[in-house]
Amino acid sequence: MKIIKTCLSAVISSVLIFSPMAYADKWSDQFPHIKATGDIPGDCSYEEISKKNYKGKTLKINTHAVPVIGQPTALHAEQFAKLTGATVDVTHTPAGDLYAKAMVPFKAGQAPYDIVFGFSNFINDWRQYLAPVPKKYMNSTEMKDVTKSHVGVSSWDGTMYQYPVDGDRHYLKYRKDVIDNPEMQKKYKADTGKELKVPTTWKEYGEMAKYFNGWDWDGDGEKEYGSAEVMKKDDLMFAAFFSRSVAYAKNPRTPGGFFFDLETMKPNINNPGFVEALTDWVEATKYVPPGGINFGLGDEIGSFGGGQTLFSFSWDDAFIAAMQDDSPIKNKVGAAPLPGSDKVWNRVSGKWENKYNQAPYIVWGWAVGVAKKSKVQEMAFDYLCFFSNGANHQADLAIGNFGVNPFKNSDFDPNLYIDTMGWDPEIANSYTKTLKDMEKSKNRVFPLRVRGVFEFTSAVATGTSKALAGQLSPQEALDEVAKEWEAIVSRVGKKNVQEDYAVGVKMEDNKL
Amino acid sequence: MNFKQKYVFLFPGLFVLIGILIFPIIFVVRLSLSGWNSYNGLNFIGLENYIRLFTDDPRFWQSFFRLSFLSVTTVVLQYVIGFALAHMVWKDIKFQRFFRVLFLIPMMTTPVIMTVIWRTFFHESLGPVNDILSNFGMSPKWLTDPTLAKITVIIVEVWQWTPFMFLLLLAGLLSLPKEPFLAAAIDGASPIRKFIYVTFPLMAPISIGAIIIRLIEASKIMDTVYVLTSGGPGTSTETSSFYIFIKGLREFQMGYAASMSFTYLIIMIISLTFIAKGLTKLLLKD
Amino acid sequence: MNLIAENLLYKPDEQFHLNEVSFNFKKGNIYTILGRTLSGKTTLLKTIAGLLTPDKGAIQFEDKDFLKVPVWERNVAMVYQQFINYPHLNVFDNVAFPLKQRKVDNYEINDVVSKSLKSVGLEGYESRKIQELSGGQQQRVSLARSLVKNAKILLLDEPLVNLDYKLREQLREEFKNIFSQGLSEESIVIFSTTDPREAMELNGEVTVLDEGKVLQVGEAKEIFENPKTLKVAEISNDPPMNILKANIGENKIKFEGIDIDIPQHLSKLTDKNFNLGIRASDIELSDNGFEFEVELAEISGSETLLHLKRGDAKIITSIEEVMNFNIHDKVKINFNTNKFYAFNESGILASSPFGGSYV
Amino acid sequence: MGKLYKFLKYSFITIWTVFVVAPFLWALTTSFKDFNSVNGGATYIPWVDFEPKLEGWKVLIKSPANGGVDIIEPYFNSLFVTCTASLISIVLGTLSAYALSRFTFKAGFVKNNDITFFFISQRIMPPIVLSIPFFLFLGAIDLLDSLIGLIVVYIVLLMPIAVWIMVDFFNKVPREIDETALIDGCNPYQAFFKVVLPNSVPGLIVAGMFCIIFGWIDFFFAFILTFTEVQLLPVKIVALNSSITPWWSLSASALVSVAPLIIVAFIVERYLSKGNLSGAIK
Repeated sequence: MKIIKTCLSAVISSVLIFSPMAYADKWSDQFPHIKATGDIPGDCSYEEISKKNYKGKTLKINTHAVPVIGQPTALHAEQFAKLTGATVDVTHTPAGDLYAKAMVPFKAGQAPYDIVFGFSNFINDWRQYLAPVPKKYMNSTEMKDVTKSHVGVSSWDGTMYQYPVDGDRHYLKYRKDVIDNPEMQKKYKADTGKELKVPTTWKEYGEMAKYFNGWDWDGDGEKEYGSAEVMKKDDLMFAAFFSRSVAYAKNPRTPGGFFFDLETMKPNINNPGFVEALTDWVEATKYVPPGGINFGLGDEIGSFGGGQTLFSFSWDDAFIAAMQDDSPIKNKVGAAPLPGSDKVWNRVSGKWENKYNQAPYIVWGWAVGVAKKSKVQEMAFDYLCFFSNGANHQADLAIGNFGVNPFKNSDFDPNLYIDTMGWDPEIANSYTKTLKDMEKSKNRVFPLRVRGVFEFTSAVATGTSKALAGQLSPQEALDEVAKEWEAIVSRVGKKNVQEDYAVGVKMEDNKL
Repeated sequence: MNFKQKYVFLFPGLFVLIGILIFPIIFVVRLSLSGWNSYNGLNFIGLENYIRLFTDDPRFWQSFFRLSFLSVTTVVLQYVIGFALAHMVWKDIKFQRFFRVLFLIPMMTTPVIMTVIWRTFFHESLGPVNDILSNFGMSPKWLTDPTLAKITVIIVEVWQWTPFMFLLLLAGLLSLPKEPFLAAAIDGASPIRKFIYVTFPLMAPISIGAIIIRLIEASKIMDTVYVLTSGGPGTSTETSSFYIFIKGLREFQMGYAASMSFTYLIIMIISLTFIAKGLTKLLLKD
Repeated sequence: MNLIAENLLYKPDEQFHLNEVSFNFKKGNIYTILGRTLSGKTTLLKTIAGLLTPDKGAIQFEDKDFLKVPVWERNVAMVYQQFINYPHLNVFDNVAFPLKQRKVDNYEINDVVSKSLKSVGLEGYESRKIQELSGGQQQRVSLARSLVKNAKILLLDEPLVNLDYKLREQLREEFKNIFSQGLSEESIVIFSTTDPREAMELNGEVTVLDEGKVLQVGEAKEIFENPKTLKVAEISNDPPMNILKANIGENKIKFEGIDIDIPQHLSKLTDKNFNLGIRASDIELSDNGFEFEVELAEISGSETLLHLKRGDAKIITSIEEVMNFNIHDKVKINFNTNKFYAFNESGILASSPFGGSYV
Repeated sequence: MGKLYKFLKYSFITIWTVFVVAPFLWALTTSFKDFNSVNGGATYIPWVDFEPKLEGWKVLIKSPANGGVDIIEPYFNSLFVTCTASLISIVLGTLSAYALSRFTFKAGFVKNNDITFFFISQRIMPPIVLSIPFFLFLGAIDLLDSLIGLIVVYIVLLMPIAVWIMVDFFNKVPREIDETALIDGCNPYQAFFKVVLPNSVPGLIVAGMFCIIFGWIDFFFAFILTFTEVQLLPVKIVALNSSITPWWSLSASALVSVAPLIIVAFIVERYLSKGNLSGAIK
C-alpha cells in the first residue's frame, strides 16, 4: 500500500513538473523542508510571501527552546528572510521563562520583540500588549482551516489576539503492544478478573498501571512501570491535575463554571470531585517510575517515549516521541481520549451522580502574538501566517520534535501520518479520531484564563504537590488551595475575576 | 594616613556602585508599596504587602527558616571540608598541583547547567547513583523524599561551593607566618595541638570573612533548588529566594515580591551583623 | 630654621598618642626619643614625617608651617623598625627609588646609590632581591635608601630593635660612624628607641616620652644622672631603676625592716616618706648584707639578673658574672648608698647622687 | 605524623576526588548519548553499554533552524562581558579597597567597616527583584540588550567581590610600605601605582578570578536584560531545555562552558604555589 502511494506521488510529481503547478517544485527546490508537498496555494504561501519586500526591516522573535516550536520558528524565520529580504532575529527561551521574558518588557512599556511565543493561557495578561489579528488575516485561507476550539482558545471574547500555529490537548497514551496483546489480556484477566483494554475510567487506569508496575513486561531486561505523569511542582503540573479532575468535576448538567461557581466566584477546587481526582493522583505515586513525583514534562516524555511506562496522559509530545523513527516503541503505542469516571459530582445538588462522565480538557498550548508596540506589525503577521501556511504546517507536523500539532481541520486526515511519517494506519486512525472527537465534544473544559492566572495555578501546584508528597491529605491540600484562591480573588477583585472567567465559561457552556 | 586624595581612591568605585544602584534600590522600595502585578501598574497601596507578609504568609517564613537551615548547614560543611582539604594539600603531598586545581574546578561550573547534570546523576530510575546502589538493594529517593531532597540540595551545594572555601583557606594557610610554627615545633607540639593552638587561631580572621561571604551567597540558593526539585516535593526544599522567584517572575506579583525582598534584605543585614559579631567573639577570643 | 613643635596633640581614640608635645630641634644634631613601647614615639615620628596630622598643635621647619606641606614634599627620610623595603624591586632599585622619584639623572643615581650601598656595606648586592637578604641586610638597604636622599630630617624609628644582639651592636656602631661623617650640618637626625643604652651611646639630646607626654628633655648624661621623675628613672634604665617605699627616721633610711645610714646627699631631705631609687648595678652580693629571697634568676650574656623579694619590696640586681640560683634561695646583698636616688611621694626627684633636684 | 593520620588523609582526598570528578565523568559519557540511550537506564561505557553519538556536541554548533543552539557567538560575548566587567570592577574595587584599607573615613556613624559592608551587602539582595528595576534603569539609558548594559550590571555584581578580597588583601600588606613611598617623594597616587599595586598582583589575581567566575556563571541578569542582539553562554545553553531535557547536549555544554575557567584555575594555582599571596612581606 505504502509502496503504491510512493510510486503514485512520484508519478504525479513528475507529471506536475510540466504542468502549470510547477511552482511547487520551484519552491521546494529552494526550501527542502517542503519537498513532500511543494508550495500549497494560499494567502501566505511561499508564492504570495515572496512578493513582499521587507528589505532593511528587522523582525525580532522570542520563541521556545530548540527544537520544540523553537526549531520551526528559526527555520521559518530563515525561509521568511530569504523570501522577503527581511532580517529576522530569533531568541530561544525555556518554556517556564517565556511568560516573564515577554511580560517584563511589556510592563516596562517596551517592545523588544515583535513576536512573542507563549502559551494560550497567557492571553488575558498579555492581550493588552498584543495587537489583535487584523481582518485580512482572519479571512485568510489558512485561518479558515483552523478548528473552532482553537479559534476560541486564541481569542478573547471574540477578538483573536494569538495567532494559531499549534494545537494542544491532553489525551491518553498507552502501550498498544501490551493492552492489545492477547497474552497479556489473558494474564491480566487471570490475575485480576478484569478485562485488559484501553481504560475508560481513571479507576481502570489506576488498576492497570498498578498491575503493570515494577516488572519487566516487555522483556528488554529493564523494569517497566505504570504511568509517567507531570508531578514536579512546576508550571505545568496543575494542568496534569486538571486533566485528572475533569472526569469527576465537569458535569455537563451544571453549567456555569468548572473552576469557580461563576455566580458567587466561590472556588470549586475543593469539592468532592476534585478531591476524588487528587486522591487518585496520590494513589498514582505508587505506580510511577522511581523519582516519578519529580517528573517534569521532559521526564514524562522521556519516560513514556523511552518505553519505560504503560501510560501517560499529557501533551502530544510523549506520543510523538514514541512514534519517532528511531524510537524503540515506534508503532507500539496508541492514543485515546482521557479516561472518564463512573460518577460525577453535581455541585448544585451537592451529590455524586452515578453516570459515566468524560470531558476533554482543551489544555493551553503554544500560542503566539504580535506586540502592539511593534513597528513592523504587518511583517509580523505575514511571518506568522507564513509559519503555518499549508506547506509549512504539513512539513512541521511530520517532524515529531518540532512540537507542531494538529489544529486545522485538514490535519485530521490519518493518511497524513501514514504517508509522511510511516505510522501504522490503525494508530493513525485512533490518533486522528481521538483528536477529532475532542473537537466535537460538548462537555469540554477550557483552561483558566483570568487575570493573575499564575497565582491561581501556582497555588494549585503548591497544594497538590503537598498532597503528593504526603505532607497533607487531599482534602486538606485542596482546602488550602481554595482558601488561597479566595484570597487571590479578593486581592484581584471579585468583579475582575468574574468578568474574565465569564469569557471562558461562555465557551465551556457552548454559547460562543 | 589621612590625605584628601583618599576620596579620589574611594569615590569612583563607591559612586559607580551607588550610581547604578540608587535607582533600582529606590524602585524596589517603591515597588514594595505597590500592587504591581500582571494586571496592576505601579499603584500605591501603602503597607498592604508588608501586612500580608507579616500576618498572612506562613509560607514565606517557613521558606526563610528552611533557607537558614540549608545555608547554615551547607556553609558549615563547606567550611569544615574546605579547611580539611586546604590543610591536606597545604604541604607535603604528592600531585599537589593536580589536587589543588582539581578541587577548584566545581566552583567554575554554571549552577543552572551543572545542576541539570546533578539531576540526571540523582535521577531515581535513569541515573547512575541509584543504578549502582540498586546492586546493594538500595534505591534512595534522592529528589522525591522530603528529607532526602534537602540532603541532595546540600550535597550539590557542597560540591559546587566547597572550592570557594578551599581556595580562600588555602591562600590563607599559605600566607601564614612561619615563626609560630617553628615555636610550636620546638615545643614539640603534636599535630593536633599545633592545629588547635597555632593554625586555627591564625586562620580565624580569614575564616570569618569566608564564612560571612559564603553565607551571603548561600542564602541566594536558587538555581540548585529550581533545577533539582522546583522546591518540591511539596514545599520541602523551597527557600526564600526561590519563593520570591515564584511570586515575582512566575506569578508576577512584583510588588509583593519586592516587599519580601526588602524584608529579606533587612533580616539578612541584621542577622549577618550578629553572626559576624558572634563569630568574631567565638574565633578571636583575645 | 629649626624644627619646632608646639603642643602637638593627637588622640584618635580613647588614649592620647601625643599629649601637648613640644620641642625645638636644631640642625646638625642628633635627637633621641626615648620611651617604652606604645609611648607615642612612632606617632611623633610619623607626625614629623607628615604621615599623621595632629589634632592640635603646630610644627614649623625652616620658618614654614610644616603641617601644610604634604609628606612627599617634606624631604624627610625614615627607617622603620620593621625592615621596610619595596618587595618588588631589587636592592639597587630600592635605594635608587627616591632619586628616581626626584628625576635625578641616571648617571648621578648610579654614583650616589653605589656610594650609599658601600657606606652600609652592601656593595655587590645591587641586583639581589629583597627577600633573599637577611634581616640586617634588609635594614641596611632601608638605611641606605634614607641616606641617598640627603634629607633634611632623618627619622629612625627603633631601627635596631628587630635585630639580634650581635647585629644590633654592630649596626649601632656603624650608625654612629655614618652620622658623624655622613650628615651635613643641614640635617636633623631623630632616633627613637626603647633602649636607654642606645640613647646614652648616641649622645645627643634625649626626649623622654611616656603616654604621649614629654617627661624630660636633656642631654643623655643629664637624664641618666638626674631623672626628673620616677617614670623617667624607670624608662631611662635597663633594667628599670628599683623603687622602694622608704621613710627616714633617726638618721636612717628604713624599709622592710632594713635600716641604712643616710648617705650625705640625702641628708637634707625634708619629707619623712619618699621613694628610694637604686640601679640594679648599684646592688652587690655581700655576705654581711641584708637577706632577700630569690624570685627569679635570668642569665643574659655575661650578666645574671636576680629578681629579689623581701616583704613587699621587690628589687632587681645585676651581677657581672654568670651564677646559678634556685628560686627561694636566700641571698644577702648590700646597697651602694652613695648611688641612692630619692623621689618624693609624687614621684619628683628630690635628690640624686649627682646633686640634681626638682623639688 | 602518624600512619593513621596519613591513611585518613589520603582516604579523604581520594573520596573527595571521586566526588568532584564523578559528575564530570557522568557528563562526559552522557554527552555521547542520545534520547534512546539515556532513557534506557543508566549506562557508562561507550561501545560497550551504548552506541556513542555525537549529537550532543553537534547541537552546540548547529544553527537553531537545524535544531542546534550555536554557542559560538554567545561564547565570545560571555568572555567579553565577563572579562570587561571583571576588569572594571577590579580597577574600581581595588581603588576603593585601598582607600578603605588605608585611610579613615567618617561621616556621622558611618565608618570604614560600614562602607565595606555596604559594598558587600550589594550581594545580599536576591537578583529576582533587582531584575525589574535594572530592566527599567537600562531601558531608561537605552542599554538594554547590549553588551555595555550587561557590563554595567555585572559591575554591581562583581565590584563587591573585588572590594571584599582587596580590602582583606591590603590589610595584610604593611602600610609602612606605602608610607615609605610617600616619604620617598611619591604622592598618594604614585605610591599606590608604583609601590602598592606591583606588590598586590597575587591579590589582584585572586580577586580577578572570583570576578570572572561569578560573571561567567551568572544566568539571571543575562537572561532578563537581553533580547536578541546579545546572548550570553548560560542563557543560550539553558535554552536547550526544550520540552525534553536533552541530557546529552546539556552535558556537552556543561563541559564546554567550564573549559576556559580551568585555565583560570591553573593561573590561580601558580600564584598559590609561589606562596606569596599575602604580599610577600614579613
